[in-house]
Amino acid sequence: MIDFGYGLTPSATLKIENVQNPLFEELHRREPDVAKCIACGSCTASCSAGVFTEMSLRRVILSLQRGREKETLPMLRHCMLCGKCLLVCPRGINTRHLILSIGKVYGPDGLKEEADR
Amino acid sequence: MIYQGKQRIWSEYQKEIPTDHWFYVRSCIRQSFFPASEKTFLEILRQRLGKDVYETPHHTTCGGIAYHSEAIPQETMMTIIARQFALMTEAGYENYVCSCITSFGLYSEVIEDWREFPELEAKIRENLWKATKREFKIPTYLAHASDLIYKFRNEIAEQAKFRLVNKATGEPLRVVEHIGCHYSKMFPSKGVGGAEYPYVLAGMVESWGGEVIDYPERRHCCGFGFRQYLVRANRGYSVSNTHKKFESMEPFKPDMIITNCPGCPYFLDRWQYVIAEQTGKTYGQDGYGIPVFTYEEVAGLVLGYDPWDLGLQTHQVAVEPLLDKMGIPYKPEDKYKGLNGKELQRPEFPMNIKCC
Amino acid sequence: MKERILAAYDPFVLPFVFGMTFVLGYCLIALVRVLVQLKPADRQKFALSLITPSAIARNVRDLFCDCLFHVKLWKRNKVLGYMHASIAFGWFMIIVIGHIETILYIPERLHKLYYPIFFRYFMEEQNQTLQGSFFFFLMDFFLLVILSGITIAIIKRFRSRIVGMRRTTRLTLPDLIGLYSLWAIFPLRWIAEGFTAGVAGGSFMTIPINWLLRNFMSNPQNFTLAWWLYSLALGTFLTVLPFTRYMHIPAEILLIPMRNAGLPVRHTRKGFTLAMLYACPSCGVCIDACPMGVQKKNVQDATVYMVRSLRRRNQRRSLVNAEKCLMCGKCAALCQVQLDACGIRLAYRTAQEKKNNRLPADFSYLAAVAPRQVGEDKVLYYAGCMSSLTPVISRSVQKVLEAAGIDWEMMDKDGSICCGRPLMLSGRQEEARQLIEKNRKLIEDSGAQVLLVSCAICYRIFKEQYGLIGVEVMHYTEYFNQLIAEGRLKLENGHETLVYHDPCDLGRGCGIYDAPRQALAAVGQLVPAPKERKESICCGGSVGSLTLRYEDREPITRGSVENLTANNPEQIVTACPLCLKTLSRYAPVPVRDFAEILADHLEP
Amino acid sequence: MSQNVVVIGGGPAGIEASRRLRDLGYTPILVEKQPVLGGHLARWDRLFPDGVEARTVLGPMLQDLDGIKYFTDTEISSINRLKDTWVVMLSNGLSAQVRAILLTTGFDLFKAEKKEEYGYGIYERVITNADLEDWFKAGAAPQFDHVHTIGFVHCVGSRDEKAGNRQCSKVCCVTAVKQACEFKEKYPDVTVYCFYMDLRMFGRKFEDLYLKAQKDYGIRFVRGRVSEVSEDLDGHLFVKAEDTLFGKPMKIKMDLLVLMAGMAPAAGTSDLARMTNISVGDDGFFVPSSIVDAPCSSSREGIFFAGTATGPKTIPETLSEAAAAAMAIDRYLKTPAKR
Repeated sequence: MIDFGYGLTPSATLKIENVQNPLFEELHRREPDVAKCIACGSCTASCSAGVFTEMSLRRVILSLQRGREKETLPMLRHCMLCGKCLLVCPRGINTRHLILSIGKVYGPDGLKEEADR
Repeated sequence: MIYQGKQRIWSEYQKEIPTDHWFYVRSCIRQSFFPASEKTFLEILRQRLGKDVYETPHHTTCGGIAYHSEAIPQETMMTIIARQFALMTEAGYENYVCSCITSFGLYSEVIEDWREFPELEAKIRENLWKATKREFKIPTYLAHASDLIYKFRNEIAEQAKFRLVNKATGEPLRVVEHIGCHYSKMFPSKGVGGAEYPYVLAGMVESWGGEVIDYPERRHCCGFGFRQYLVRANRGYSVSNTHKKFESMEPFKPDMIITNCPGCPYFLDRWQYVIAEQTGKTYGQDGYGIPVFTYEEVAGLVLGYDPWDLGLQTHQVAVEPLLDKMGIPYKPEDKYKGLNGKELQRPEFPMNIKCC
Repeated sequence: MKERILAAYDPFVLPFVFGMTFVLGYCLIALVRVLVQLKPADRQKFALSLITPSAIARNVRDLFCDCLFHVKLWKRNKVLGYMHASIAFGWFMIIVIGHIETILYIPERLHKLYYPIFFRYFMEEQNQTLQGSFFFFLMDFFLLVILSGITIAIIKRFRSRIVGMRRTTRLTLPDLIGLYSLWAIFPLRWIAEGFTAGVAGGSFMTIPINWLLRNFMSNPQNFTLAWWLYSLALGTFLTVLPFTRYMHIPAEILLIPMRNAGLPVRHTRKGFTLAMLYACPSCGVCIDACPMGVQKKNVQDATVYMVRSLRRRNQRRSLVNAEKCLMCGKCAALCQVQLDACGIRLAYRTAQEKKNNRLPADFSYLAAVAPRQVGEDKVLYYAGCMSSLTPVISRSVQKVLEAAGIDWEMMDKDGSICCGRPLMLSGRQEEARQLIEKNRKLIEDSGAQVLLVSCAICYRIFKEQYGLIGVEVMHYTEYFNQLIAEGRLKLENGHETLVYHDPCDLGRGCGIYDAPRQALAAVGQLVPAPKERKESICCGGSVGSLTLRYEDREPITRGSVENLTANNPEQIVTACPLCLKTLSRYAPVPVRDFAEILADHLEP
Repeated sequence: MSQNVVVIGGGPAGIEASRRLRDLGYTPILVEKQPVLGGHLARWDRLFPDGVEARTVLGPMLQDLDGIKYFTDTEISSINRLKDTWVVMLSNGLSAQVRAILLTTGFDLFKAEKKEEYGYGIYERVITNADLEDWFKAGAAPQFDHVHTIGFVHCVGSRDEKAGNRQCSKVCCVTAVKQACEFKEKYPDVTVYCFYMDLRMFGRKFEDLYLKAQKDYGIRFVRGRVSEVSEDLDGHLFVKAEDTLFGKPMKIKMDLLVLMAGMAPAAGTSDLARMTNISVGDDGFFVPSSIVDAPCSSSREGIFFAGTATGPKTIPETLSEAAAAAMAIDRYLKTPAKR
């Protein structure tokens, strides 16, 4: 292959051919309220960890829906589970349980085996 | 695809193209990219169709490359264009036809600007007078060279020796038509068929027997864009756009690509080589790329001109497979011979894309 | 006094002997398992406490008060208290007296397990002699005591409301067998001793029964039949005991010293927890106690069913129960056996997190947070995360401090590092430890003497987990009350009627009940709530519950508000941002923070 | 002989106003261009937010027309002012001299084919909200059976300078969510997307519908305007939009795309405006004398409006405005004509 000094840049477009997203479906099974999120950002605005880092629960939920969890899961690890997002969520989503469930469903190697649930 | 739907759109965007007496201006870079295109255009209009197409040696660039690369301000560009119109007025013509799409976009833009801001036109008139002591009139009709070929596509079809049909199977050739963005995206009403489904090239293809393919990225930019390819750091962005188009058209298995702009055929042709060398992937059949033509070259082929007279040997992607499909005779050994038959030696062939 | 049966043995004793050996064996194995499962340090601590005199005294006192006299239950519910005490103490005395008789009259039979129990059958005791009649009287007296307890138990079974219990626990099959056999034991004893009363001696219970059932008692075959039935009832009860709620009888004997030794709950099912699981009598007090009980569907998540699902290793039920609990501690506070319900559930959550969580926390960003220099003369005020959503609290605290002339510095003015308790309650202990370490360093490096906290949740973890050196942690209810006492805070009484809601972590958690009430008395007129102090009903907003949905919290809050406004106070006052926010959603009267109401009544 | 009132436009506004006028003792002359009364309402299957059948709303109105002279398939040839009356010439040769005209000309559905980049009329699998309502009314539609992924595109021909309508058409968001739920009810294992810019669920119980769509039907809302639609080899659609909340462009393969065509001004509005020389706003709808406190009266005496002739409205608003217009006409006719 010849090095031309420039190359193909990969497309940033999210290609959604088949819409199955098993990890998100498992998360939805554990915490159905995740579907109620209207991405208003109240959680991110009041986030305690958000003061010190770029933690944003809104972006995490969106990235999980789009199957791009790799980009935002490191950020979720800053969460102190203080519960402020739970208090301000206008949709009454149990954000703390959602974060705990994300920790169990996602993580480095994807879906855990159902057996030892 | 509901064909009538497209026809309905085309019917809304029909242009009344005058039939004769044209003042022709060339493109800055098309001769170097596709040498015979403009010569063929003039030959077809003058010899084959008997039209009056006047060309003055004094005309210059429209300033588009410099203007789009922000090398010259708008006023300078407008004064250059005013001088072009002055040449046309002095030659006694009113219909202005330009060979390059970027120019066509620029001329349309300038005329629109002058219509919207008459004081700007007055200023430019003054500039021209100060610089060259010339007066100019705004052309009554501005057309692009492909508009003319589109206008006379049926007359060309009548004199056609070959058709865009696969000789062996009798199937119409599957043709991807790529319209230069500056043709109708800036002023949809200025393009035959509007911006979404321009008919200028589709019309030619259909009247010459081919079948137009509508692939998803058909309106995506070919990747030319002065600012992209001029600067090496941006070239990656340019070739990625072309790559996106080829990835999208691949399942449709096109036989050829027809274009009407200086940049598109050049980049669609050359970037296939770069993509092949970088990724090892080619998009045509059995290791060849998809041949890319300007509309004049296609008209020339249909009218039976000798492929090497049309300058097809300067293409990066081999045209021979297509010529074989259309049944056009050619002498492979003459491919790399100069005008007087002098051997110019075969250039070094790329590794990943087959050439003839 | 002579032996009626020289062989001192009769086949009818076999069921009892079998039952007794079985239960003693089972308890012995269980004891060994519990002790083995203890961590070495805990085991040492426990052993040490068994030999230190003060601990021994406390153990004995508790054994008598809780195991025999059920003093805690008596204080809570007279009828239930008497029922338990009568059966427990009565039965204990029968056994003791049986042994005393054996020692006195026929010590050589003492080695026979069954002898003291069936003393009447084997010995011909005469009630004529002073000694004999005394023993007869004593035995019959305690028999009467037990029988009275049994009758209450029967009434309770069918009409629990009469006894003041709204809901009782669903009994399993073994429980039912144990229950009915327990009911059968003493009437059968009564009849059995009725026979011997006719032959040898009896007292005010056994003689009348002998007269009453004279035609039944006159037939000699019935004689051995009665004793067989009595022994069978005892045998069944004892055999089935380890698998029923009655396992709490032997288990509590072990639990009390372990608890007094201060052993921590480490595992969901082993060691100290296993002792607790055995010790749960399934009495159902925790069902009525649980604030979530307002919704019928939550009754299955009361602590008694948590114990049951843990004992049966039902992982699914245990997880749901453990994650839903509000961790308000009310069931643990009212539990007759003082089961650490929150501790067990927290241990379960911790195990779950350790096993299933694969996104470990990364608090490296905390390192960059620098301490805020405060110095001794300033009070370091830590408002906590929740208080940024209830600004009235921090604003009022500052107003009061200024009025009292106290110089202060707010630790988390621009963004707080969470105190760690919500994280700990979710089961992520080590991660909470990281927050605790960072906060502890920040507080100690600030040089402050007093750490003022306005949130009950933070206060509890600062008290229990932080181990701050040279810094006194004070909840603002304590601190302001102290300021009033010292006269540095002058308030005028507005005489509005107030009711004070005890936040779970402040009241039950840290035992602060009176400080807020004294302070409030200075600004308004306190009205009691039907259930308050240790029995205060959780506001429902607790971050302790992991899975409670927003819609399911509302009934809990409404239940709590209903209790608070029973004596229609004009205002509700509480001392925790979370309670403030949750109660004010549904309360018909204004809900105000402790500092807020103080700030409004400052003397100009 | 009771006074006549000409009502131009036989949609819900025209019918309701005519019934009210009749009840007030006037004889309304209802003129309808289409062969049948009912306007767009006749075409809808169920109405938001609770899914009540359009039939049950329109049916009773159509059965209560006695006392109303209505002419279908009839247009207005001319209107001229004669002292304090209007002379109205109808295309069926009739003419009427009345003191009051009520314009209930309604709206036209935006021609979705004008948004060429969405390919309505070019790709088989691109339909509009009206087509979907037709298919719902006709019961199960065969083409839906192999649909796995469907998308709803909001703001087609609304809030769009290029489409010539800067205004929001008000009802398409809630209609899209309603249709999405209806579709999901019929085909539970279909994945439904809604592409919106701002989801304007303004009315009562609309937010509940939105919550239900998310929670119970699992409809996926993408905040991003669809930019273009293309078709691949076997006819599936590729819909391009940016997920602006996540900041990434998306390309989703779909089997069906529903364009929520908005409300464009009715075709005949400019002619009628010219005849009666009342003004038309730059959005193409009639301009009431005051949009706040006199939405039913026009700048000219005796000319009144009701319904979507003066801008997008929901059905309840249209019906209440019809009643208001009838009252306004009644009050106007009762005041003695100034000499």
